[in-house]
Amino acid sequence: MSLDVGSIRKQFPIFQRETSPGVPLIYLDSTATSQKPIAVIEAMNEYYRRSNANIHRGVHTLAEEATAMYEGAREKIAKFINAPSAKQVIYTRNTTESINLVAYSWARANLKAGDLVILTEMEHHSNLVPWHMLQAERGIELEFIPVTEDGLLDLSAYKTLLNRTPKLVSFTHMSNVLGTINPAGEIIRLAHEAGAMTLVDAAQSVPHLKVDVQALDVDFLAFSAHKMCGPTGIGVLYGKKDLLEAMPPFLGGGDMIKEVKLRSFRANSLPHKFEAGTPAIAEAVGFGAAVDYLSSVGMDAISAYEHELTEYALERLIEIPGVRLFGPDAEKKGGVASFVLDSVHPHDVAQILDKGGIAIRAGHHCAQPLHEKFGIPATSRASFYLYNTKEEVDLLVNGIYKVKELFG
Amino acid sequence: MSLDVGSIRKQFPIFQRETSPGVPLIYLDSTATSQKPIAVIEAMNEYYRRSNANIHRGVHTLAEEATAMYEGAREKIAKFINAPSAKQVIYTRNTTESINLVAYSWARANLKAGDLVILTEMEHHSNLVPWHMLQAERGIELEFIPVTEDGLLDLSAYKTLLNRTPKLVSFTHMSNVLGTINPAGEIIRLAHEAGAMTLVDAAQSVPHLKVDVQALDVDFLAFSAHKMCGPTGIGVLYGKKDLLEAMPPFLGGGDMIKEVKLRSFRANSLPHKFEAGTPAIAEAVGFGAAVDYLSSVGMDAISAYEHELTEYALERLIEIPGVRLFGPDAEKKGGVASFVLDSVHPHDVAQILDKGGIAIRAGHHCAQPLHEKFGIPATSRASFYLYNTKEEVDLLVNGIYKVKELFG
Amino acid sequence: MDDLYREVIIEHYKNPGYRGHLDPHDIQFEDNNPLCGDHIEITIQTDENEKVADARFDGHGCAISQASADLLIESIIGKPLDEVKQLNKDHILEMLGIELGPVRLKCALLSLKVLKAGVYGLGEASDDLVE
Amino acid sequence: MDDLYREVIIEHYKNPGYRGHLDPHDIQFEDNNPLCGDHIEITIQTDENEKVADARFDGHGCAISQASADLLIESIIGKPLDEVKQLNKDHILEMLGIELGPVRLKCALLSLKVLKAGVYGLGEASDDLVE
Ligand SMILES: Cc1ncc(COP(=O)(O)O)c(C=O)c1O
Ligand SMILES: Cc1ncc(COP(=O)(O)O)c(C=O)c1O
Repeated sequence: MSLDVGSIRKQFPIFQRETSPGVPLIYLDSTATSQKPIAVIEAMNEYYRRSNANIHRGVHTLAEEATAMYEGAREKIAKFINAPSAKQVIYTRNTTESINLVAYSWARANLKAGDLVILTEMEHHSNLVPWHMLQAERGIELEFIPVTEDGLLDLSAYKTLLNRTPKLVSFTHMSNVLGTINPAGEIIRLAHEAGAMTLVDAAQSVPHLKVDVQALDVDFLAFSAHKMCGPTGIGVLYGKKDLLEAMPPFLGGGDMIKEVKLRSFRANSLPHKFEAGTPAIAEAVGFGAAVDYLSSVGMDAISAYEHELTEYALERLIEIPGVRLFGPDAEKKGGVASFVLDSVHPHDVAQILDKGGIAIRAGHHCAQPLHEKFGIPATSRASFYLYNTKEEVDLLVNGIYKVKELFG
Repeated sequence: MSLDVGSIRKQFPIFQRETSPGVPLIYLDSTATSQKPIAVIEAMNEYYRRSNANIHRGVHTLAEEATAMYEGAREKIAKFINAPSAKQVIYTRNTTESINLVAYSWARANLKAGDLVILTEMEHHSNLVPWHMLQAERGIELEFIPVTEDGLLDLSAYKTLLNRTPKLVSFTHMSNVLGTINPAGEIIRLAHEAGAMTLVDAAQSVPHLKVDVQALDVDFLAFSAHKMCGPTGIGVLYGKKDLLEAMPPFLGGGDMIKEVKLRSFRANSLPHKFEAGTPAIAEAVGFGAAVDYLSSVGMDAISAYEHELTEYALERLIEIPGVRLFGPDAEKKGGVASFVLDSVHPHDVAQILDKGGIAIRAGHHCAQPLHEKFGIPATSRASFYLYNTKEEVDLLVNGIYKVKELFG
Repeated sequence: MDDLYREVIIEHYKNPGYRGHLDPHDIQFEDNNPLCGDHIEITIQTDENEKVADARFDGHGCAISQASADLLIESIIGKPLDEVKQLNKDHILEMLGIELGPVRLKCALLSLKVLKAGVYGLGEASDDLVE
Repeated sequence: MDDLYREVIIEHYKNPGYRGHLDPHDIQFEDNNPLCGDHIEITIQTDENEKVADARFDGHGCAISQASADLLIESIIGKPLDEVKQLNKDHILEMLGIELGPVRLKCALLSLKVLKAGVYGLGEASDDLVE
């Protein structure tokens, strides 16, 4: 393992806390949201203490500093995903709003009744509900790339669906339940060959893998800061320039305009066209610091370390009698281990583990259709990030044995 | 003056800063965004250091703490505006998104071609552009309550407009340029008598006045945390319960659902129906702390102090030869002084003042139509909040004399 | 751990006394907790005095939701419907004897919500019933 | 204060040497800065060697935008159009001799943007021209 996890953990103040007296925190819920390093917390702190001002239209020192910090973060994020230009990085609240932006602006301008959008059976609700809404409103059609028993996308079924000339293929880069890392490059290439646009839900990939939007040739890509060591309240929609430029605005208001008359307006240029009102300024600054932090550790090192940890976790978990794991082998997945345990309900598993300071998530993880597919209402999910350790995996396994005992 | 401004200023770390060596900050731009007291900065800090987790669906300790903090802040905010229930407080990014939410959800479900929406000539772009967009999409009609020469709404013209049975009257409670405090209660009462719904843009009023949504009997009310000592990235839409319940969802995704199937969903109950995806959790916590802070100082005391300060500022400014002030007398306005100075462009005024550490704003302040009405492209605007002093007003006045000298 | 999963909960979860379905019944209602898929159905037979003559619950879910349902049914048999209508969340929490966070509270209160919606004869169960 | 509003700026703002409008002209373009309402029009007469024979600017706005325009016009007279096409923001900043934040930079570069859009014969002026 090339990561110095000991010193990484020291960067995260939360690991000094105990969940109850004498019980240290074992945080295995980074897929829901990650913890924040001191550099991110301090960047926002410092922003509020020294430079806080509204941006863009101010000529005073604070406004200029705030603008430079806000736009500087955009440059960093653009570089992090290898976007050709920072203008193609639109700040949103989160992955969910990014996808909705595409659904409201691009899709309503480009899709009509009968047009096909391809999704997958492993989508997060954020990449389902916006399309359900558009289906109800517009009569678009939805089809789903099936998930196989071992948690992979069925690409041959996908190829068959492509014969129906979809207008958009929108899919998750990495499943937040199965951990499956989908072959995004190939899915996008095939979509383009069939004449479809592509949207990648990168909520789980950008935090954990090196993602290069130009190498992927993806049309739209959405992710959230809070899952990648950054603050809540900010996310990104990346888009190809010509697409973003051709799209109508989404929210109307200050900053997204070039000119406003009493009865009409002209929209601003990118990226401002899509950023209406006072944005999440401190959060952008924190996002920039998060990207700096992840870059300084190194995304390849993070992926490799998580892979090793996941491999170990899956090995240990599968040993436990009564544990059923979901998703593919460690080879094909990120740091997520979802499981059910005999007849113990995941809520009970999670709550008993919590008594031991172990934070995992239980439920449908905003992927109800996927759970329905596997015939279960809920799973328990442990997930890993750069600050987790094998010792924590061992504690998780011990905890699960205790659950079994209690319910035995 | 009943405020102890000296000790209030000590609560705001930014006032320790100098804009350049030896030049302390004189912040007169709170209408754009307010500064943050230590209690707000620390609340978020503490959240990230101790309790950070994703909310609602988590059963572990951190998730429960985070959920309690996020929902607890909602209760505080509801109390602050006297909302009947915290369920009627929807978190958004800012005032702008709150207004867009009404325009997308309520208005698209309730307005058809030819339906009339009444706005005013003093609206911020945030309360113009969403309606321009709806006009273009739906063919609704827009009319505007005129602004008089002394910066007041022409209520007799409003009454005439009401004869045309508008569906919605949407107006600013307090102008961010003129400072005018509009008679919101009366405007709403008249609108209701004419059968119209009402939306109040309270971006400038909730931070500076005691606002009681039940006393106003307003249907929708929008405001932003960042203008009231709170963080960026969060705002609120308040709405009457029956209206919010009848409205279709706006953004689709996690948390706003009760149930998701592969091809359909059922929306969640209030307030979650309108909060899709991971929300601005830390920001809600900070917002709650801001409301606590303002309440501890007392909104009535804040209003009274600002009034005294504004009265003084207007007196001093009007003495300066070549200064033309906009808006009504101090009696009818909040802490905003917008002016032009001879033929010196506001950008030059602002930039030269900035050299002396004085931060004011110059431009159209996102109210271009209002500026057009007054026949000027831009104004200089000094604005005041609880932490400003008469000494700062004196420094502003001295600064303006220096500008005159340089351009004289 | 013991304070959270008190013996009474594990016991009622593993060996419920009132699991079942009454046919015929005078009152029937069911609902689920979308957060976790917990499901509860309650059936009630009433007598001529508007009292609960007999009752059963059915469904599946976590220990908290199932134990709460069993305890709740046990506690209402013989009670006047008017009294059942007054039951609130404290009733459940007292019987469980533990503290619960907001998510688990939903599990614990599902059966009460179902019960009250049924007794009131509502079309849909609302969280307001148990607040 | 002097470093920001150097004498040269105040001087060119108060007494511009190249304010006006050429008629006839070979190139004309105008645009405004929506942030502050600044407006600049530039008219150019070219000679047979594709050089700037004469030029003028017109418009209104802040000292920075108007002084920049005057300095810019002064600097291009006699220059080949090909050379004018290569001008970038450093050219303006050198002439002004001050540092500018992002907002004021837009004021300073408005005339260059208008000039380049005109010389390139574009339909619309884009910020990309001066980056
Ligand atoms: C009157 C008024 N309305 C709306 C807004 C928009 O607020 P925000 O930028 O926080 O969305 C502002 C802030 O500038 C304002 O002053
Ligand atoms: C795969 C995936 N997509 C989308 C989302 C939604 O992200 P957010 O809640 O930040 O909008 C998540 C997070 O839970 C996710 O895991």
